[in-house]
Amino acid sequence: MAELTHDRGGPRGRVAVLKPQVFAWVQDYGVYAAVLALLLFNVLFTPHFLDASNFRTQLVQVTPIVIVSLGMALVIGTQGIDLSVGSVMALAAALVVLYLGYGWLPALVVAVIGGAVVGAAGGALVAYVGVQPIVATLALLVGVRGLANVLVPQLVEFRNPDLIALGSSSVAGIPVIVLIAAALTVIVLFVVRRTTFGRQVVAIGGNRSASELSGLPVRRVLLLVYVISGLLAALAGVLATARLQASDPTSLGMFIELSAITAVVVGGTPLTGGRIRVLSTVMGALLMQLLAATLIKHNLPQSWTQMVQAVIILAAVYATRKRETR
Amino acid sequence: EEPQSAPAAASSAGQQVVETPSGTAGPTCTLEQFGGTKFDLKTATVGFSQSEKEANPFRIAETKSIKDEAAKLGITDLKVTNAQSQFSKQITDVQQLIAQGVKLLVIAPLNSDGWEPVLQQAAAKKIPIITVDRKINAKACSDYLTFIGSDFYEQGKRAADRMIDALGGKGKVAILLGAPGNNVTTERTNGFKDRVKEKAPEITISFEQTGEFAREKGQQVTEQLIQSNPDINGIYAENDEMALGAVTALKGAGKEPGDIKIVSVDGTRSAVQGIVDGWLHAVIESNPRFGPLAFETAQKFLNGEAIPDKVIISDRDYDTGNAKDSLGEAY
Amino acid sequence: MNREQLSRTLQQHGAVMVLGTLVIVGSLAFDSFATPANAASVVVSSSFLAIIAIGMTFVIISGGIDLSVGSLFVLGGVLAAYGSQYGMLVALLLPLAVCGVVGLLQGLVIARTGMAPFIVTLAGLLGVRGLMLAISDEGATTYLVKDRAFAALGQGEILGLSYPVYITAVLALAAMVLLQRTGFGQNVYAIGGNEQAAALMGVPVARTKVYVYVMSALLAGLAGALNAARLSSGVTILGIGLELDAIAAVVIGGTLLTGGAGGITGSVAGVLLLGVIQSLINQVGNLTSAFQQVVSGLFLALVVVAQRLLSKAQRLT
Amino acid sequence: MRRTELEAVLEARGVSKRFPGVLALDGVSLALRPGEVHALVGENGAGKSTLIKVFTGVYQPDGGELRYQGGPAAFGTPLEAQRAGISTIYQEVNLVPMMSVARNLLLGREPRGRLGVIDAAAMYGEAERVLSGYGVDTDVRRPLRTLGVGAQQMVALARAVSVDARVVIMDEPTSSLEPREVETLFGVIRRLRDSGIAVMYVSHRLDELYRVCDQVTVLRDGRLAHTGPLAELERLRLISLMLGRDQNEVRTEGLTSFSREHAEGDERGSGNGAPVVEARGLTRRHVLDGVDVSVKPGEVVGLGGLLGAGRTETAKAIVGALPLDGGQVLVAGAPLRAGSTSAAIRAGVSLLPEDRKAEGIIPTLSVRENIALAALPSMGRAGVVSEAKIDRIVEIFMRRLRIKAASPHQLVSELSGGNQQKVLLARWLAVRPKVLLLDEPTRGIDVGAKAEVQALIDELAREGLGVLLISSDLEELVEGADRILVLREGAVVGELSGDEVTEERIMATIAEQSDGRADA
Ligand SMILES: Nc1ncnc2c1ncn2[C@@H]1O[C@H](COP(=O)(O)OP(=O)(O)OP(=O)(O)O)[C@@H](O)[C@H]1O
Ligand SMILES: Nc1ncnc2c1ncn2[C@@H]1O[C@H](COP(=O)(O)OP(=O)(O)OP(=O)(O)O)[C@@H](O)[C@H]1O
Ligand SMILES: [Mg+2]
Ligand SMILES: [Mg+2]
Repeated sequence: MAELTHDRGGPRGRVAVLKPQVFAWVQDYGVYAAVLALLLFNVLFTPHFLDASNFRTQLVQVTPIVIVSLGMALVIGTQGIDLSVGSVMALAAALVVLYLGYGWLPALVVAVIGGAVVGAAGGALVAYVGVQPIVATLALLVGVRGLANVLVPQLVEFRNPDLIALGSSSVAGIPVIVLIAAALTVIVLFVVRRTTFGRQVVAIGGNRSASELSGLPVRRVLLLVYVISGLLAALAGVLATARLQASDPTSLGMFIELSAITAVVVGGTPLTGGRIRVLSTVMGALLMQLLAATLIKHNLPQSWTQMVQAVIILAAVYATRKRETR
Repeated sequence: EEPQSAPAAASSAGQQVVETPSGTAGPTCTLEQFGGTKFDLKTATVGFSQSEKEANPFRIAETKSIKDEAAKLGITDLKVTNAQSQFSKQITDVQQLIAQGVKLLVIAPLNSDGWEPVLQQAAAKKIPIITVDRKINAKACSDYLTFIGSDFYEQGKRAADRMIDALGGKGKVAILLGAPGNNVTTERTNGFKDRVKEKAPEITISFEQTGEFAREKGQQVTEQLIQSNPDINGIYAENDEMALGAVTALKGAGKEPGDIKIVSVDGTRSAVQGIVDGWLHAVIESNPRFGPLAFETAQKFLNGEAIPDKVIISDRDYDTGNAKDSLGEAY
Repeated sequence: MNREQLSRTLQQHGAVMVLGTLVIVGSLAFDSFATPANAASVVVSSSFLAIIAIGMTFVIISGGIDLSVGSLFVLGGVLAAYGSQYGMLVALLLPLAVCGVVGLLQGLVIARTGMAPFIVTLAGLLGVRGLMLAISDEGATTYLVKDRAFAALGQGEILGLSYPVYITAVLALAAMVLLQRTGFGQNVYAIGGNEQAAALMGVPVARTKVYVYVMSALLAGLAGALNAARLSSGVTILGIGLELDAIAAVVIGGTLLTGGAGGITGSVAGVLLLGVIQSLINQVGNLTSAFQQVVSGLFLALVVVAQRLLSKAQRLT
Repeated sequence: MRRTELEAVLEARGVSKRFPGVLALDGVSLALRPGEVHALVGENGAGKSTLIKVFTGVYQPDGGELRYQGGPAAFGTPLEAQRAGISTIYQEVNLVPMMSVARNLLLGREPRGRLGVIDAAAMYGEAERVLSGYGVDTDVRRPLRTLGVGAQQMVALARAVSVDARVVIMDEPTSSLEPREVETLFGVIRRLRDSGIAVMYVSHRLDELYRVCDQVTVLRDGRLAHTGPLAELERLRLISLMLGRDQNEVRTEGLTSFSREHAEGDERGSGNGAPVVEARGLTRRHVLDGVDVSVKPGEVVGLGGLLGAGRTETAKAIVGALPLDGGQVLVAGAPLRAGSTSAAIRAGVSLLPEDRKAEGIIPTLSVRENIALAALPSMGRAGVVSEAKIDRIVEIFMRRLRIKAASPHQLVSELSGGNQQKVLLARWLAVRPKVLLLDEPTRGIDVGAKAEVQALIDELAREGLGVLLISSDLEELVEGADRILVLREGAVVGELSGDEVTEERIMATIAEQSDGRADA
């Protein structure tokens, strides 16, 4: 393709000005820069920040948000939104302890299937009934958390060593759940970049009626996207439960949908769909995690924490926003 | 392996014990003073408005206690609403209970202020209101009947005593705060801080962050905390869930039981077990079993007897000395 | 009325019809449901959400979204209660001024930088709640309403309904006229329908957007102030998740989240629907909290599906 | 000619505009005088729309100067330009689809009643009155999107002209209009000119230019190629200026491809063999009334008719994009699953849609992704796409259709209208269809490209592809089609083939039927 560019564009096709490029770079990689800046601040001003265990803590804590955000990025790519992820995490937490008697793996499978079913319900409402994604998944947000609480009315501690190990053991010093999140990131990246499905997702988000006329299986793709989101959320719920060593359907995943959406958007994926940035989404989640950690470590009161978060979110998105050509 | 869930309280054990009426007799209230009319509790519609989801041991035990006692007394028409932690919803819930013709209201308020519209409506219909576990800021015996519950400020003070005790009067302490804006958070914090200032000026409170009364948040905040403040000596958690989250965090960081002294409030079974295991130092109880006392008070009132304007229950505390034996009584 | 007009009417009034059905079913099922007292409690408690939903309707029709309303609601209440010690006027103007400024900032950022409204107002949600915590000593201080006249604004009654209901009705009517019968309203629809085209057609896009967010913030602040008057205090734990309720009400009311279509009547019906669902659950009176959530989730799904099917004849999204 | 001595009302002096990767305008100067109709022509991507947008404040120029009414001008927004008296019809219909026709027409100047509130009844009355002057008779309360593209264009036109303007700019206003509508438009333009208003007129239809324009400015690759009176400019010379090629070269290469093929006689496979696609009794209430269409391999079937006759609907119904009340589509004798475009595409039937912006391009994706979109299932294995395969296809089609883009990775939304259309054609050719339904395939395409597309259609037909050609350009229809079906009000009212295929016969068939109906 490179050759094509040259012989086609001619002298006029290659007018590259430096300044716009810098802007473009900031727009594309602003979130990386922000993460670096925050790291630098912490290295300078936060005691004990450079300990290996500190990085482990941050990575472990961000894992559920990263996993949920991956699914959210796909959904947002189709111009949708999935508010039900937090409740799906809760449902997964409930299912995993209910079926723990059969061993951790069957329990995990049941939990993930549960998540997929919820995703399918939301996806069906969106794709086949034509309900707007925000309300369809809002109904699930309310109902599924209730369902989780019906199944497991209160926090349940468990002693299953395998599940506990899943949450707390490490391989080569890297926690297992972090490795899982990394693997999922790679898979989603592959799906988005290299598969037909990934292309279809962004095409549908970019222009639904054009996609329909181009013969794309629009409804099926939409359904599948929500199923994947539910599936990933359920997995996140199981991992969070393993780490907590207790199933807490009441508060697990509360408001995580907002964190996930923030991570996706801070990473530069537009809410208007048609574009998905996987790695930047992970960076967005890391940014929000580091920010929260910084504010906690410096013991800011809640009021300040929230105001600072507001400002940083605005600044990060401002840097990565799409500029109008004028 | 069997998941171990905390079973609900055995019905007779751990019953609430009243602290005040025998001692300092405050102002009292009679049916006549209140201006109501007598009715039969058994056949009347009784409303109970719960504030939070029955999803933590305290709320579960509380709702269960009210329902069980009502059943025991033969009250057939008990209507229960749940505000799901939304204060506006609780106001509406109670108003709708009134609209359904309840004769007696038992309310577990989510917040102490902001009850004006409910109080007005109830007063117009002369419906007696008993508030449990949290106070309503209004006039007893006219706006509402009476309050039954613990003294949260006192709980904070007692937690401080335990902490001072554990640290020998000096050290660095972190507080895991409850949900911001919540009366319980405020009072448990103030009680703790006031007491520490008064009795152990050498203890510094170097860290206070909200864990929103949830185990996971407690764990996350503690992980950050012990990273950046490895020299912390004690953690005061404003409820058991956050304390248990802190325990998980400490375990994950390779700490041993007792390295960091944890004191918390509530008295759930898991927390008492935590004392037995050596992870928690002490737990101040906050007893949720309001059913018997609430209906007893109501019955007395209807019988024309004078009842106190507030019934403060005496909460016990758990420590290594009594934890093992008291496990059965914890909720 | 031809088929097309009929389906358009259904689309616009689907929520009203679902509401009617639900009320009828509710009255048949429960004796104490259709009583004046219960109806009053639904209407009164819905009025605050309705005020917010009116503002949200404008925002959503313009193609945006406002997540900050829940925080503005609680901030408005706290400020009103605080201001009430200086009298009625301050109690009303202080929250309106502060919330108006917040709305103005949000509107300016959205209109001038082209950042997604979702994110800007999400920052607003966080920032405004932080501000509220800052002025209330991390939520520990609850200011009480001292001014009698101001309290009466929230508590006074005519015909068994308190003043906020009438205020809401007036606001809703004014909003309808504004939306349907003024140039501003037309501009809001045009921006939501096709922003680029609207700009080329000479619509002052930026200014209209700013107005819309200011309006939404003002209404949220007003609702908060009226609620503080009703409760006689500036309760600090209010408004969490309120933005989702408002959005749900507006969308159930038939307004398209993608902008360009919708109306006030639907939003008000949507708010009442949410209120009626809650009331029906309370009528049952012995569901556990978990089941209550399941039921309200199912109800919500049912309502949106019904609303959607009613309007399906008219292919929109 | 008559008024060249007058001072320019709107003027560009050495204006430049740069987009990332492209210099869209390079020192262009143009003067527009009162009472003249000024044609702006050039190939796709020459910079015509960009120049217009610079004039009207949509873009800010990077260099040069704009002058309006004798003074320097800098419009920050379209609103400012509009307020100053410059009224514009943009290339893509730029109205608000979900708002009613009346509100679109009168947005910003609705009739007011008491209290300054909009008077709805007066608004609808006014809208009906204005639109009937443009031959659009419709319920003005309907959402605009329920109208066909042509009718929408007329609304946009009516909107732009009915304001009090000194300058009216029209960017390809006739690209989706019928001959009848074009006449209406020309009437309007002449009225404007006679009242001293300056009109700038962009079109790829050269005959139109010679009919209404006085002056012409030719752009090529963002630079000024020529400006002067149009009448003095021979048609062939104009084309050579646009293409930047020698006049003789243009002459020998020829411009229309259809006509030559026809002259050589029908050697295409028309007439023999079974129909590859056959639609029977397509019916949808108020829209289609038992339409039968069949296309044989190698045959080009034209669909004629006035605006709103149901041509677009017929095409959509065939590919299953329009729910039907009755009727059936057979591909090679086997019935097609109703309501599924992907089934149709798999069976070899594809539709190039009429509304490029709403139903064609995916604006967030690159040229490359847009081309590959429909062919994706065949571009890889087990759901994993083969980038190499895509690159190959994309390169072939970008070259064959001469798509002008900075690179295959440029966003398709940044291409000029004509090049977007070529991208869509490439998308459909990449799936190797048996039958291609083309709805206004040359709309907004420049002379050069138009010829290429037409040649392509011919070539494809010769290779055995069946084509259903919908075009509002009667000449194109007549030259391109072997057989023409004439539609009116959703029904086939006539079929012309062989020698009957002439513009006169088509017009007559439409008129005949109208008269017949009028009598009944
Ligand atoms: N927003 C944009 N971003 C980047 N490039 C653009 C943008 N708009 C136009 N261009 C480029 O500028 C050049 C001129 O485009 P323009 O739309 O003015 O062409 P045009 O003469 O109107 O063509 P057509 O006849 O096809 O409409 C093209 O190369 C196009 O790709
Ligand atoms: N001049 C008009 N006045 C009113 N309504 C019109 C007009 N033209 C089209 N419409 C409406 O648009 C609808 C769609 O027409 P359709 O697009 O099928 O027509 P078409 O034959 O493809 O013409 P074109 O594509 O050139 O607009 C018609 O059903 C009709 O209701
Ligand atoms: Mg153009
Ligand atoms: Mg058409």
